[in-house]
Amino acid sequence: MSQYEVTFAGFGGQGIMTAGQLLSYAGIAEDKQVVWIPSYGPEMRGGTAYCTVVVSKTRIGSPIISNPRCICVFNRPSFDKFEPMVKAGGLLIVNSSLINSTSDREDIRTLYVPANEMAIKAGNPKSSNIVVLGALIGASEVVKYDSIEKTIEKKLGHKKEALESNLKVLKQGYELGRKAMKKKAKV
Amino acid sequence: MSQYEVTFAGFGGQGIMTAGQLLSYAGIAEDKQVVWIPSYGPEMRGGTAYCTVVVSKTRIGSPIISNPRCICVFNRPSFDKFEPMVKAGGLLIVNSSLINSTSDREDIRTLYVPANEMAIKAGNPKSSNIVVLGALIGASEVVKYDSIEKTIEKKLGHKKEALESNLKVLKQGYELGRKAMKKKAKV
Amino acid sequence: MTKVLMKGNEAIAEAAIKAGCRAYFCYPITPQSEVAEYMAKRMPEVDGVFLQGESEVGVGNMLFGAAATGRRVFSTSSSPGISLMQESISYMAGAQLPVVLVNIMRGGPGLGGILPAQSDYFQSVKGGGHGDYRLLVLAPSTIQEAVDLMMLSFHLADKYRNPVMMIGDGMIGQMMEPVEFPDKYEEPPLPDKPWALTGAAGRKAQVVKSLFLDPIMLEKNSWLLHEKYEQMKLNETRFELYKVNPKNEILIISYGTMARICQTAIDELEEHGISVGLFRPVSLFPFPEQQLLKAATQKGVKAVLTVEMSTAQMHEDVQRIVMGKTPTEFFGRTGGVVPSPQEVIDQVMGLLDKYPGKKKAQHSASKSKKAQGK
Amino acid sequence: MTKVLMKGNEAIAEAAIKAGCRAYFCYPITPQSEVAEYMAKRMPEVDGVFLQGESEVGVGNMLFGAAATGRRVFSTSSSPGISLMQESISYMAGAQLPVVLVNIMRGGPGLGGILPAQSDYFQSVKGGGHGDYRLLVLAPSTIQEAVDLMMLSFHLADKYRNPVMMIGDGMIGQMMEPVEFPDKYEEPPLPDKPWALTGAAGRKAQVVKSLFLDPIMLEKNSWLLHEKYEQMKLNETRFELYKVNPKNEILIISYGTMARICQTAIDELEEHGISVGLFRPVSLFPFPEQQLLKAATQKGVKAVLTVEMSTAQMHEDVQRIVMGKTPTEFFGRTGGVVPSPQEVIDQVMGLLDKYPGKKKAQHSASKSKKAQGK
Amino acid sequence: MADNSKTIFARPDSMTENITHYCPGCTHGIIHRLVAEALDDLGVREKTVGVAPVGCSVLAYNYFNCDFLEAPHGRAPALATGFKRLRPDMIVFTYQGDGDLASIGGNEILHTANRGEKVTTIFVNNAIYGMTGGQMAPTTLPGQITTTSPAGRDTVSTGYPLRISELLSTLATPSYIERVSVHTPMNIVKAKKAIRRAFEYQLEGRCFSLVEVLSTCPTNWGITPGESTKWLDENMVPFFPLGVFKEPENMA
Amino acid sequence: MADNSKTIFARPDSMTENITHYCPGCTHGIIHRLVAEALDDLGVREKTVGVAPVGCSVLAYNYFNCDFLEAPHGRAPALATGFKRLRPDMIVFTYQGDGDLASIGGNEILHTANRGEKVTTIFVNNAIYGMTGGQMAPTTLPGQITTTSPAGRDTVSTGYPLRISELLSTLATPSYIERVSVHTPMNIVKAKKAIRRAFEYQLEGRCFSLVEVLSTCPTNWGITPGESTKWLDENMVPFFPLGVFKEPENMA
Amino acid sequence: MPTVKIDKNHCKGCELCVKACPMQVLAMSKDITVKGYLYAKLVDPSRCIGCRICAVTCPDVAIEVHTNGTVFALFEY
Amino acid sequence: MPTVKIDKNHCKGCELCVKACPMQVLAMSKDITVKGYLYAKLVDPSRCIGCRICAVTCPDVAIEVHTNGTVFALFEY
Ligand SMILES: Cc1ncc(C[n+]2csc(CCOP(=O)(O)OP(=O)(O)O)c2C)c(N)n1
Ligand SMILES: Cc1ncc(C[n+]2csc(CCOP(=O)(O)OP(=O)(O)O)c2C)c(N)n1
Ligand code: SF4
Ligand code: SF4
Ligand code: SF4
Ligand code: SF4
Ligand code: SF4
Ligand code: SF4
Ligand SMILES: [Mg+2]
Ligand SMILES: [Mg+2]
Repeated sequence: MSQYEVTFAGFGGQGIMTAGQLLSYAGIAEDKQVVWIPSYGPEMRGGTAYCTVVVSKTRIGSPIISNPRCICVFNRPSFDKFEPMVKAGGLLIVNSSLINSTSDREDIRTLYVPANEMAIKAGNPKSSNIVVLGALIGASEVVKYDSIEKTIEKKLGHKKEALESNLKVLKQGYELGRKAMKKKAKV
Repeated sequence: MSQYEVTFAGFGGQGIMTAGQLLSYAGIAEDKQVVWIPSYGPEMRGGTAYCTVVVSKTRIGSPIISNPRCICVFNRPSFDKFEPMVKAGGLLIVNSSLINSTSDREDIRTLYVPANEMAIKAGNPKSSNIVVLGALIGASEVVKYDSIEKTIEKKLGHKKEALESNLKVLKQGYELGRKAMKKKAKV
Repeated sequence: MTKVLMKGNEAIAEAAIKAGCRAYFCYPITPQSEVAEYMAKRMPEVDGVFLQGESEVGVGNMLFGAAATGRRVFSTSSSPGISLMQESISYMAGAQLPVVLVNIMRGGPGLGGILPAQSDYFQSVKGGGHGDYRLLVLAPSTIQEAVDLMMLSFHLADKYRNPVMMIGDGMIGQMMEPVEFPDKYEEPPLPDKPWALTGAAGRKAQVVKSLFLDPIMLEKNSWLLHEKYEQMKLNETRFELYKVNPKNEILIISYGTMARICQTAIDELEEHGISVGLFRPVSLFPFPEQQLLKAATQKGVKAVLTVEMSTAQMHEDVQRIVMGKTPTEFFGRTGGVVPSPQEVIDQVMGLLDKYPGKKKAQHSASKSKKAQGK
Repeated sequence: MTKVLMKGNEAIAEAAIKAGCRAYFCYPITPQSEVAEYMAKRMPEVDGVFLQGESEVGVGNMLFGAAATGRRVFSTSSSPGISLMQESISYMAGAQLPVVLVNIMRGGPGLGGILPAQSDYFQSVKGGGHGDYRLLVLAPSTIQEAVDLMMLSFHLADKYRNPVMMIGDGMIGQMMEPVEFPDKYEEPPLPDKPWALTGAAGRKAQVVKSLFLDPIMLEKNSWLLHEKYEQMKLNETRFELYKVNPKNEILIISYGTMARICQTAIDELEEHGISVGLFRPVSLFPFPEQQLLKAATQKGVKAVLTVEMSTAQMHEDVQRIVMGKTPTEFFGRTGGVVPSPQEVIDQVMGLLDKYPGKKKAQHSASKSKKAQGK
Repeated sequence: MADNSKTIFARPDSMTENITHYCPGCTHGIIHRLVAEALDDLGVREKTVGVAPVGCSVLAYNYFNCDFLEAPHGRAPALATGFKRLRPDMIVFTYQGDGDLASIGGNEILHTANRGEKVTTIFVNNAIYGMTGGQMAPTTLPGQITTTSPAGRDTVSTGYPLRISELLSTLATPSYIERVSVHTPMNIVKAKKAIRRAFEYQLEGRCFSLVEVLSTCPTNWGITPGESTKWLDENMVPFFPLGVFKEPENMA
Repeated sequence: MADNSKTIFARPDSMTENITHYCPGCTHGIIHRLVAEALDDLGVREKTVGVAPVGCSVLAYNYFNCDFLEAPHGRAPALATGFKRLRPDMIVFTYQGDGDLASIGGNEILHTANRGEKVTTIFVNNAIYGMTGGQMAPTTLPGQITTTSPAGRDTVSTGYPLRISELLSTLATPSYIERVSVHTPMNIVKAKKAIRRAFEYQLEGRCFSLVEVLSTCPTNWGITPGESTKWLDENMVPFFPLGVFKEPENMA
Repeated sequence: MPTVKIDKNHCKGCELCVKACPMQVLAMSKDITVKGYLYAKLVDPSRCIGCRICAVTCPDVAIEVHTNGTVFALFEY
Repeated sequence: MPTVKIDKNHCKGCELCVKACPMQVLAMSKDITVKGYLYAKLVDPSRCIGCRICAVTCPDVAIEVHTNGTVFALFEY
């Protein structure tokens, strides 16, 4: 996998941009090429915000990705907008806490993560983005688990409790992702 | 003579621009092509003002004339600046009332006109420009005497006395110009 | 129609009125202030609007507001003032408003000087403002042509709903020539102006704008403008040929009053048996590309010489169009220096030396030391 | 030197500081406001000047005054704001002041939109202001390159005493990439700045100006500027070749982030056995003319394709330079629409159809309906 | 609802049904409504042209049921001047934010007022640049934190807030100038009256009129809409006192 | 002259020997001298930068013996701001006409004053555009004939003259603002004091300072220099009253 | 009896009306609109006096006030 | 005795000094300068009181005032 692209999409306030940035840092830690690009412009006022991260072993060409390999959607409008855009053979991660739709596409893999519930349970309701990030890494291995863990320690380490719960949900998300992939692999 | 160019040069207030415009109108009256172009820019503040008139039977190319066929200088600085610029074979008319220099050039004709004195004598001290205009026409026939007379009647006719004295000095200037040319022709 | 002797600036003003313009906004600047001064007197006589704005930024935007009424509106300025209007010009082009502007160019950059120059070619022809837009640019060489193009400008602005700019060097503004005005300005029929803001009575409210937050809509607007520019290229190229014929050894390309100086040079060269043609674009955008290419690639033409009062701006277009099929050369003076016919002659003589090919024993038009020394 | 992940706008700001710039003037505008916000925090930390001006007109002129001190000064804006600076830019070029500007371009004309575009090429490269002057224009395609060119900009501005403008589309401002900053910015030695205004102590009083009332002096200044531009052409052309080689069937010319998109397209085309090269000018003025001509006239190249986020601006330069020696074609999206690699692929496929000459049985990269339909 | 039910408050005709793009609690919406009500009351909707600024209200034309012009940032008064000079029979108003009017557009509003153009300006002062993400405005209060005054506005290096109503009231040219606010129902009622009066002066062809309206920006102030009205009351009103500053009768 | 002769009036060191390009009797020349005398008196010539406007005084740098910047029309205050922010140790002044400062440059002077830039502005108000040939200025008096108000300035369509000193005095930011004139010897003496004081405030780093100087333009007013001083006295002074408008101590 | 009608579509949940109502007629919903906002609703309609304060305060013109009888006009509008 | 020195080169003949001198020391010349201006000159030098009014008034700084004794300082300058 020489290049991997992930789009995170949701409402403002769901930690969309942070999720993308954490992934980018983890990519850099692995000495990969990375681009993070946010949506700006009219979308920003429309309710959905998104960002895309490209992680690559080689020089990155286009920072704009029409059909990313993976899209993580955090709310309903994002699901509607982005579900059709996942690259064939790619991965769609759905925050099932807020989205009760499912994808009909047969050319992609889907993963439903009750991110808000898991975050609340872990005592850090704001960490649903980390749950999804964990799941993404579990399901895709776009970066190593280690790398993202170290990144989170470094970037979110200033608040001790928050860090602990973040690492906890990261792990949970990761396991979920890995398991799902194994399952799929069996098919 | 398919094209004739005249530059009038002097201080502001000596009627330089008017002289040029009267000549232009006379040219138009004869159905000729005409361009009048003033100096503007830094010269204006420097004391000398000048304008150039091109009269032609055919379409006029360059409105800017580096070496006009005739130059009429009304004051000393203009004499110094313009005397060298008369085209070889051309004509230099000098207002000898204010300029006591004479030209050394042998490749041009020169005509010294005591314009201010003649104007004062005619009872219209401001008409030195008309004196010179008359002399120019007498010496060059760039336009017909008739044409300039009619032009002056039309353009300066609103003040009766002024008109009379203007026509008077025009004639005087004209005669002077003609006489001088005849004399030269004899040589 | 009788001939009157008029200063270019005043003739331009009168022509605008003749073309039905009843609104003029300005900020004084040499060498075009006489337009404003003339309008200050004339507009009240024809029940028109004359307004001196607080600055060219203000004026450009007054024009914008005024144009939205659907009436013919007008402003004039000179180089630095035109620079200050770039934002509003871009807006008006984006909003598809017909406005007419005149730039009586002076020497730049910066404050520069106030004498004639042609160094705003890039600004007017390529677009000094931001975004994909073009002005329709016309360049007269005589006062009569300034009058004619002035009236035409209002027509073309309406026809294409696009800003039209007439550019002339300071001479166009300052010199006097006899001009004729039509008793009544006749023009081909024009489409209605349903886009004009007249109040939402009996129709839906509407808006004049250049904002399209949706990029798809903005792109649509840009291609729509582009399509208009293509139409202009088909219908509105204007140019003049002077002594262009199969005997030409050199083809000069020059516009505005500079072209007249070249004309004098050409006449003199002809007297010495040297045949030079003049290609004078009258519309600078759209540029008469095909016509230039044709003239430039005539068989005997050894080189094409662009003559501009700038350090080479139109010349880039000439190079683009001639595509190296004939050598392209440049001669220019700038900053308010107006080249004389003799300088042009010298240049031509130099080119005949550089590109021999033909005997030129009879050539002896050059009088300058430089050329004689060769 | 460690890698940090930074937003383009912030990286640009930090790079300026690294290059020794201690004075930044701005007026907020999307999509470059983060530069201002970053500077508002950082400048006080390095004892620098941060000042938000009342407008871009004000800012352009604050820069003018600040540059006259001889120190490194800087401003950033986006398209409409840059239009408002045209007068001051022309003045600074005329007065030979080293200043650095960044234009994070958005869709125009007018208010347009705020998404990425490259439609200010003409304005920056040809000169949106009046008079004979040029900006030195650089166009990065990555954040690292933005950092490097940013620092270089200050050097070049000082070297040539000329305004330097770096232009990037909105992506350059908004995206994050890892960047490295030098611990200390090293640069070749530069001449002193005796022209700087430091007070007439122990020397004659001196003046920084663009006014030359005498046309001879103004012309002299213009040719002096011209001479600098010729020097830039000799010394400062910068470009990058990507997969340019004798097998190329098509040569793409593209700059900025658009070039990266083309790069992705080229990689994909290569997988399908189609060889396409990319010529990416990094300096837009001076344009790498000879180098482009060379690449464009490689033997196998059937056509040259300019790809821009505009309705064709740089393309005019490409046409001028290639001189019809290879067919020149254009593809562009504008107004904030960013073309996808696939669209570029489709264009290339279309050109291979239009200019056959070689077998292309193996070509099957196109996936778009349009291309498939052919 | 019963047949004899009466509507005592509803959306004015001069407003469209469009949902605005404004943030929750942003008082731009109230001010829009007040302008629309004034147009309704005076029956001038069909001969009115609004001029939208660049700022959060750049899309104002989507919300008004009258013709509109969209101006470059700060230049709405110049557009209004141009339009009105050609169509003195129409009603022309500009709607501008504090960045638009008091910063970049300072010269246009000054000269439009000083020439006495017969147009009306609604000046929405929220002490910040809303649309671009919360930069300092000329009206930002001393100590107020914005993205370009991260340590709070420092009056030593950036001066004191600009009081536009006070400033323009010194002009000799007759005009009507009042400052109002919309942070409480009673203030909204007063604001409505002021806005109507401003249009009346124009309708009578008497003078230039400007109503400065103190407004909130919960998003960039970083507080809730409820806190915003309180912040406005406690911080803005003391520095920007409410009231009539100039009537056309009293020449300065 | 005897050996013990003393020079009690001579050209100040801060002025060059150049003959100015000003028209005979134009009081620009007097104002130049007063500025130069102030620089001499305070001994700051060697650390002073003047900013010339576009207007008749565009060539001011030819007449002052200190460093100079030549600004675009109206923007001198912005240049001064940029320069002074980087060199707070230097003295920076702008010299501007009424077209330059009050018309095109209205926003620059307003914000420079409002930010409280530590610079000094000499504002030469001659109620007309001198350099471009006598067009109307924002300070042109009601009824005054100019080339762009050929029937006399009409206050109904162009408003009343702009009083810059009054206008800027309303700003909350501290500043020193005084209006003086140079049409009589006694006024010249007062003007000199005001100009020196303005520079003193800057030298102390206290505030923005502006001295508005009423000045003549015999050429474009179309009367003799002698008549011009009388015209100024009878027409300008009543509308532009002389005096101190603001001191940094008294905050508005 | 005066009635207040809140257009859920226009409501952005700013709570200004809730705070402004002198009679505590209004409160915020527990569920969200399609746009993701909590919205204002009537919790005690019978207390409404038709004073229009809520409507006047609403930045989104989401509130209409109707009556078929007396209202307590706290202000002229 | 106070003396006034007028630099003919700088004088543009505006007559302001002539009008301003309280002692009628100055008058305009009959002849013109190279630039074409009539210029101010001393016609009654002995009356000069060294008050500097002429110099203060001159827009072209064409006037110097010298003294080797008492002057009537009408104002501080
Ligand atoms: C020439 C120009 N400069 C800058 C901008 C960017 N810009 C858009 S809106 C705005 C300021 C908005 O603030 P304000 O006028 O106070 O309105 P608000 O959003 O607060 O209502 C700015 C600086 C622009 N569009 N054009
Ligand atoms: C952008 C721009 N607009 C207009 C001009 C033309 N211009 C030069 S000086 C001037 C006005 C001068 O009047 P003022 O400032 O009152 O100075 P004065 O000559 O009266 O001393 C104008 C409009 C210019 N140089 N630049
Ligand atoms: S950013 Fe501020 S001013 Fe703009 S809509 Fe939101 S709250 Fe209102
Ligand atoms: S035009 Fe007027 S202001 Fe200018 S120098 Fe002459 S008199 Fe003075
Ligand atoms: S009308 Fe008055 S009482 Fe009724 S809900 Fe609204 S604010 Fe409350
Ligand atoms: S004031 Fe309006 S938008 Fe706000 S909560 Fe109430 S109904 Fe909703
Ligand atoms: S110094 Fe006084 S008295 Fe002597 S000439 Fe001058 S004005 Fe007259
Ligand atoms: S005031 Fe000066 S310039 Fe005027 S006449 Fe007297 S000496 Fe000459
Ligand atoms: Mg605001
Ligand atoms: Mg003036």
